[in-house]
Amino acid sequence: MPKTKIDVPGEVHFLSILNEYGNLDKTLEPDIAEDVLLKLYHYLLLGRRFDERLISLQRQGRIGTFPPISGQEAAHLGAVATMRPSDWMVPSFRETAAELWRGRTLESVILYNNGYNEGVRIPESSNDLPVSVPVGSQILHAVGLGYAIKYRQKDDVVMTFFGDGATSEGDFHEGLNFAGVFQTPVIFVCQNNQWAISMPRSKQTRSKTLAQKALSYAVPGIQVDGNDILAVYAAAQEAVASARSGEGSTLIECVTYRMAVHTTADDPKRYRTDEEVAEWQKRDPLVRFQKYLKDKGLLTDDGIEATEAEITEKIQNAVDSAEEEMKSLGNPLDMFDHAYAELPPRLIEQREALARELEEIQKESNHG
Amino acid sequence: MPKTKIDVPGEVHFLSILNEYGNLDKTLEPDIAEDVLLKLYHYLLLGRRFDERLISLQRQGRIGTFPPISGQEAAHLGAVATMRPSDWMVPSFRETAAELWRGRTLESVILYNNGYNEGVRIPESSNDLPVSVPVGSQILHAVGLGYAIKYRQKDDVVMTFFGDGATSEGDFHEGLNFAGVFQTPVIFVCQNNQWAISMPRSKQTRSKTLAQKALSYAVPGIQVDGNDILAVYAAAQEAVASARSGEGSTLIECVTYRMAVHTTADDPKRYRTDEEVAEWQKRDPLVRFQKYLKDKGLLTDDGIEATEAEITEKIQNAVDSAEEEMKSLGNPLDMFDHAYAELPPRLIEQREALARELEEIQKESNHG
Amino acid sequence: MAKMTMVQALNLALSQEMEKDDSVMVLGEDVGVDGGVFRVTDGLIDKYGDQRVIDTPLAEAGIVGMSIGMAVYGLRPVCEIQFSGFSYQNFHQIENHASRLRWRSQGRFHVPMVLRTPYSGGVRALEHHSESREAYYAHTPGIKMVIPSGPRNARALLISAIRDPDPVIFYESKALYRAFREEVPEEEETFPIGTSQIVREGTDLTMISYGTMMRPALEAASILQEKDGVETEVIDLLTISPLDDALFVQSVHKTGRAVVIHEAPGSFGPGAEIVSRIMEKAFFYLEAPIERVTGYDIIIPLFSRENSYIPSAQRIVRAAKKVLST
Amino acid sequence: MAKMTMVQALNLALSQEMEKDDSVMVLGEDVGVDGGVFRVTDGLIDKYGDQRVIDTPLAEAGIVGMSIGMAVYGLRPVCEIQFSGFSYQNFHQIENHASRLRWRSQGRFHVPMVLRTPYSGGVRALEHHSESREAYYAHTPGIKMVIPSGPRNARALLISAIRDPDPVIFYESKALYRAFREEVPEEEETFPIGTSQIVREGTDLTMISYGTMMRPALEAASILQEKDGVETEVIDLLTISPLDDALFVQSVHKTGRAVVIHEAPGSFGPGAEIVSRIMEKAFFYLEAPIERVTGYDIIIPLFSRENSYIPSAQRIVRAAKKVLST
Ligand SMILES: Cc1ncc(C[n+]2csc(CCOP(=O)(O)OP(=O)(O)O)c2C)c(N)n1
Ligand SMILES: Cc1ncc(C[n+]2csc(CCOP(=O)(O)OP(=O)(O)O)c2C)c(N)n1
Ligand SMILES: [Mg+2]
Ligand SMILES: [Mg+2]
Repeated sequence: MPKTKIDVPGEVHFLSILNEYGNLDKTLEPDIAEDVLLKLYHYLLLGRRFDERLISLQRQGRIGTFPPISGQEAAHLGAVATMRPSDWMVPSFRETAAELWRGRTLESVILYNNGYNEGVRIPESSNDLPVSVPVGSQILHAVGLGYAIKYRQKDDVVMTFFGDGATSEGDFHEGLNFAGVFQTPVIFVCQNNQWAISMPRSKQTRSKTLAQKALSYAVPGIQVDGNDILAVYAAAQEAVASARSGEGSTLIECVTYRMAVHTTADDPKRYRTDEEVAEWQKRDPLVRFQKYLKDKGLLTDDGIEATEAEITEKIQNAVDSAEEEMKSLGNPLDMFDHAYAELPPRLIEQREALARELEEIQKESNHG
Repeated sequence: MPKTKIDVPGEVHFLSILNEYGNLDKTLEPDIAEDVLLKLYHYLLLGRRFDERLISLQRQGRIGTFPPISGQEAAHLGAVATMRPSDWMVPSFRETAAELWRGRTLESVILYNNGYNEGVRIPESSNDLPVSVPVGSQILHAVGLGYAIKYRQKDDVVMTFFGDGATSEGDFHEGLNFAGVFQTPVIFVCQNNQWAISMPRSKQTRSKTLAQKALSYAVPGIQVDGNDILAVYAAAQEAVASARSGEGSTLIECVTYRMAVHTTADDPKRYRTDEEVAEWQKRDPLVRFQKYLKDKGLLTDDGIEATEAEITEKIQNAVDSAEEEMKSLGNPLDMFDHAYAELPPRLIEQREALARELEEIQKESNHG
Repeated sequence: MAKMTMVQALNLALSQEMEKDDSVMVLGEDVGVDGGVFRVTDGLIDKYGDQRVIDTPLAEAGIVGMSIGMAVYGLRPVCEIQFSGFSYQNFHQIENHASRLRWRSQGRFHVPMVLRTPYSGGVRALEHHSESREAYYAHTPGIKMVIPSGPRNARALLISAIRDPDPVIFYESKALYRAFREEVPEEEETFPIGTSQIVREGTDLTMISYGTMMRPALEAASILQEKDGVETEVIDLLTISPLDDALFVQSVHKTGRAVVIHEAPGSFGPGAEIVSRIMEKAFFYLEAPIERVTGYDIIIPLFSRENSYIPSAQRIVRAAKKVLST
Repeated sequence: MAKMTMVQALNLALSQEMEKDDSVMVLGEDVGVDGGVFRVTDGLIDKYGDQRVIDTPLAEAGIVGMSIGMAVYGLRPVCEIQFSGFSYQNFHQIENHASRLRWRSQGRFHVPMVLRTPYSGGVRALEHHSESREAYYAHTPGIKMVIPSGPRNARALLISAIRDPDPVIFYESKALYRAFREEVPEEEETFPIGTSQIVREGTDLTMISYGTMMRPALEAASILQEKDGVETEVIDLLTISPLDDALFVQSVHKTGRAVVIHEAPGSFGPGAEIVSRIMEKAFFYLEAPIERVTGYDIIIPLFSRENSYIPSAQRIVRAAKKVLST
């Protein structure tokens, strides 16, 4: 049946700068200062090594279940590297390298992963929200922050992260729509790591890309090679600039891969093949960027070794100091902290009851 | 920054057959049997006149608040007219003419609008869900029904209705995505009547059309002139055929207008101009279709008068019999019906307590 | 002082707080141009502009999630959910975030937002427009649940809620919106959240209620006095959570008998907690089992039968007599 | 008979019901290929195919809304919400529809669905993975709320829930999933929803609990007997709503003393209703105020401190002694 075609505005592009063979498209190479490039390398490697160490700590029972990031370091680091400290980061739970870049300490990650709330002590100077486990829910907070920034006529921006699975949640839809309507300075970064636990990207939605979903909200959408830190950086830089200058939001889909388990409680062998993982390992963002820096003459084998050594020490120190700190965190009464600005009477009663109980246990064990 | 353009599949078209001046695009004219055309006319007019009568009943305090449909009759009638009785209709709350077409009685509408549950007595033979007030929530039920039909290898389809405002709800997004993923035989009909209470379509989303939102889910989307019953019919017919043959869902955006109040509790003067309403009155779906039928020689002025008379009587009879029926619906104990398949002990206690209370009141009033 | 309906008093509270503090924002469906479907936000958009009085798209999780972000930034959003029956669409944002961002960030962030929403029946409303579900919120750690009972306390409590550093769910009784007028002083008045009030003194029986049910409760108290000379002490909770048990426990120490009244379904309702607190703190003073007068454990019926569902003064009197006769 | 964990017993129930009735369907996140994150649905996709064991996109309202539609059609969907902490995303579908479609359609349609979801702490889980919010559902008219306490009753109750004509929220204790094994007969076994059970007889004190807390409750009962010769009657509710008050009321008639135990926050928690029913139906038998031993009114802490939050046998013993000494 013949009909009039409607011109739907918006196009979706794919951006790749440094491909999986380490080949660079010179024409697209972003202009990043050398110290920033080296800092990016440091945090890429830190993210990877810290992940490995956390997995071993978890296997030893020294921390609890956690979601590794290996393979996705470039997708989130490249994005946050374009932000100022006063900008806001609204994370999901798989952006550890980005959080470290933004100033979160390794100790705090360890504490949190070992079930201590103290792991989410956020310094007054930081504008980063704590990790958010309920998938997609944080997206709306980013929009609220963006609205507030705009209302206060500040030029800060907000960057929020989520996975491919999160795009199926209602909150994603409501958030993107609000961002379109209110033209908030929010950058939506989707780490499409191909899997939502056992659900492959292809079954999460029939849409060809996730980036194109932005068009439903008249928000620009772009898909980038998420294992190419230069492409991620370039796309984010453009989105941040656009948001900062009052032109609203962008959705960036970073095509990447979760190389490790979903969390340490997960067994990926149940749903994906070793071949698939091996295929993606060839596209490792770290290897690629290392080659780039070497080609550029910014990094030598010695330099790599020195960075590795520095990072090993940094991690070891963090593990030591976190485990030291945990010894002093034993007081169960602290669970009543931060429930409300002021503890209501019933909670005072409950806290006192627990205090008495703890005292009695203490007495009993003294006499026992 | 140069990037590779991604070919996003799917186009969005606009369909109009009988334009607002009553001019027909002969090449697109759907092939509808004469008796169906006349039946459509009957229900268009019934919808309009019943609405008018309900408004007057409401003003007289004989029913409660309700949402009129005037102006939107074609948008929902044209759609359901393409379905079989065994197909499923999952309504929102502004499709009264379609419900009547599908077999709901005028009495039941009156009872429901006057606060009697008995107004949602649905015959065993009917596959229509009751109206759904929580905006957008019913969309997901349609998808579940569609999944079940497919699982049972039946060739029935499901048609669900919602407004422009509903497209902002998370349930819309989750429903369309599920429909895309599971390829369910569901036709999503959005009655874009330009307003969600006081919120104009332009502020509900920055998207140019609502139809294009379907592309995010790899579902075909089409926009039609919702005041053109031939266009609505043609688009729905194609969508129904496609769903019935196993090709999944379609989103149809019917561009229409709510000519009356949102509900009888609403005052549209607060948010829209008389000029806007007048502008849309010119595009009245009823006038247009009447002209079409006259041009076709199917309807004469006498025929119109006869239909009016028939409808007036039908409505009057319904009002009379509904008001008669209400007299016998006074028993408060009936509120416990249909809470569960079997009344649990606590509800039996509560029901008995109310029964005793009613008895006592009875006694007191006998003695008072 | 002017005589105001609750709608007007709430409007006054919002307007005065917005005037005084530019971090106070109003958002929701139809709150701007339309002034809210009950007109509580009427005229605010003219006074404070559409940046501060925000007509949002139709998405409750969006409204609440956005409010959380605004509150984290340091604003004081007052969002409206058009009817409490549609606040389950945003329930995860309350449960997963609003209630616990202070705790989740170890005090770095907090969520000074208010969620206003009309509750309860009695106004011949549509399906899903008459529910009372304060128990959900009262059971949720990290939030406060407030229900005023008249124009003056509604105005004072709303100001306190806006200034509260933690999230407050603010239920407004549709049945009371325009039911009566009260003197409401022009000058600012607050009322401490977490504090209940004796609204009628008595020695024979304690009645505990809140919101819409205060009127039938007080009516029942009058009937009991007039017909039977019973002196009823009537307590208006005002805040459901944190629950001010001190006042009603003290009252029961004196009267030894109590009736708890609410419109929400009885089972697992707010009344159960009140009964339990009395059990815990005044058991040995009790002369008779406490009676609960509540909605039944069913969906509140469509409006033609809602009057038989909603506790009436007569039903309360009957329960009181039962308590008194034991 | 085979010795099974609760995970295995639940899997058996699902598999046998699917075998017997092709209208039984399983859907949710990761329930198919992965077999569920706790493996409750392990292997079902191989036996019954991906049309009946449906891996859904990541959207809880989608899962529950779709289940409602399937149930209306006449199927018997058993959906899984991966953790109860993410069931608020679908709360509106339960509140607005699942609970009331029977009523809303005057009996023409009904919603025979089961929503399975793991609840409670004690397994060193992540944030938002350890909550207990059965009170929300217990207070919601039109649904049933079931919580088994061991492999055998879990299996029997799940079968009954699947066959139930009304929607059932089925909370599964993560802490009990693999905590112990029980003999579970191969042949079909059901257990009537709405019925509680005496699991230990006694004359001095009644303990009422369910789910995860049955183990510390029973342990406390043993300690009390061994150390103090106290004979405790322990009741396992199994169904929270509709609440079977007859059994515990009868028990309190005999013992005159009661302790109610749950992991959910105390205030406005399920225990309050139990206390209130006893107040209503056994007041004159009570010799001491009932004690509630519950989680505190805060978010359950991250796992390093959760053991101090979750009621322990010791805490229950202490409460029991208080009740016994009055
Ligand atoms: C609302 C919600 N539902 C379910 C879960 C359980 N869950 C945790 S992560 C996850 C998959 C997330 O997939 P994706 O968004 O792609 O992020 P990824 O884990 O791949 O980084 C699920 C289902 C959750 N945390 N929140
Ligand atoms: C979830 C939900 N939120 C809010 C409302 C209150 N409400 C009823 S109709 C309506 C506007 C609906 O707009 P639209 O979807 O365009 O449908 P229309 O009324 O125009 O037919 C609103 C906000 C509701 N019924 N349900
Ligand atoms: Mg993923
Ligand atoms: Mg509309």
